[in-house]
Amino acid sequence: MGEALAAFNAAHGEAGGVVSFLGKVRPDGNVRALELTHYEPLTLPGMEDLAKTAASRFGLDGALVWHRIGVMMPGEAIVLVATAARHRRDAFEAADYLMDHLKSAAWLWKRERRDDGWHWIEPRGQDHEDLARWQ
Amino acid sequence: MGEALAAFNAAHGEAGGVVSFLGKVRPDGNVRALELTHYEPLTLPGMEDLAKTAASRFGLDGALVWHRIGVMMPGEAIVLVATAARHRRDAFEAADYLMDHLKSAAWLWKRERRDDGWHWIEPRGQDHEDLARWQ
Amino acid sequence: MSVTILFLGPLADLAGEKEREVDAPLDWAGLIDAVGAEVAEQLELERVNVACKGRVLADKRALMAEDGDEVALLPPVSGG
Amino acid sequence: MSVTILFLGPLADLAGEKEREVDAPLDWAGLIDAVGAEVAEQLELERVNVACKGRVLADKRALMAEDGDEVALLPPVSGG
Repeated sequence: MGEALAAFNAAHGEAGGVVSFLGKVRPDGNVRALELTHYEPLTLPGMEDLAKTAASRFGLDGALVWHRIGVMMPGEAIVLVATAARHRRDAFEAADYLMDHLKSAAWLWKRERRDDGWHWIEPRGQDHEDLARWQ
Repeated sequence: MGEALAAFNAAHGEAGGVVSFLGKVRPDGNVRALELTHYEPLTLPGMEDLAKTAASRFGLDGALVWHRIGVMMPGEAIVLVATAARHRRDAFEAADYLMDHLKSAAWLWKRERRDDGWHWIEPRGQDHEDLARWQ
Repeated sequence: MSVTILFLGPLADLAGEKEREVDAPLDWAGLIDAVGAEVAEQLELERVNVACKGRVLADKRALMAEDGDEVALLPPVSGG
Repeated sequence: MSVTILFLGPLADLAGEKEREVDAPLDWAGLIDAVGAEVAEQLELERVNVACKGRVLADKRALMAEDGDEVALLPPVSGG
């Protein structure tokens, strides 16, 4: 994942700024593990569309959108986005936009295992508000 | 610099999100090189204060603030900031805050060499507006 | 002569399985009948989508799946 | 018995040098006299700061540098 980011940087030598976001499983309270499920015919094309939309909306030189599926332990990476743009404001906003959409508008389903078993996670009100900022 | 970011990630395994910004010399028009000057007794302590202020204001688990000085060629890295926080919004805002301050409120002086010689760069109106957002 | 119904995310828990084969063709009424009361109740909610052959239906009640088609039941998402 | 004046950023171009040794002690009037007309004009502007012994002066006109002190003239910054 460090390698993915390094390669992205190298590929966008012309960009003035590169922003990245790395999301990890938080070793929070009694969360023992996280599981992400996808539906392949929708999830990957949806992420590709999301990257294209962000690239066009923010005038990016490039975008990287990477999301793991399966079971992950605390401290492990879940998601990585990176954006390359001429100006830093565009790169920041695009990364923020990508994360807000991955969080509550991508075809992914998340559950976490606590001491008492698995629990499905739905986006919080805050996540919906974050998403609404871009509409 | 990739290593600095990897080390930062590793050091903040507990953080839910890590945001980074990498700024590079843009191979723009006829800019042949960039030179950054500092004044050591002020520049480094100022950057340390900036990082501490950001960490406290955004509740960060950690902040990395790195700035090169000297002459840099197009495509080379100038600046790297990284922020680790429990929630992604804090990490994004803190990285944005750090960059706005490095751009126009850190003890650094920038000039660029064009075909007709060296030109000192002052912050643009946009940079001052970016900075004013945090006040 | 069958249609595969996929239960995504929490719907798999409600259904007690991840997928089920049912006779083709399958329309909305047939789907509601096939999935059990708990999943059917979810399906009636606006926030649950249905995809057929890898495409999300604009109007899930217009479902018309044929032999070999995959029908995916899509509850609210959460990633990142 | 001297004070070092440092010209930072574009002020070094105006001064034609990066630093200059002048006699101690050095106050504001002495500084204005010592730096030449072009730098003096910049120093009068609000946006140019003065540091003495590595600390930015809240009131640059209250400068009072002694033997061995370093006085840095700080024009508007730009980084990143």
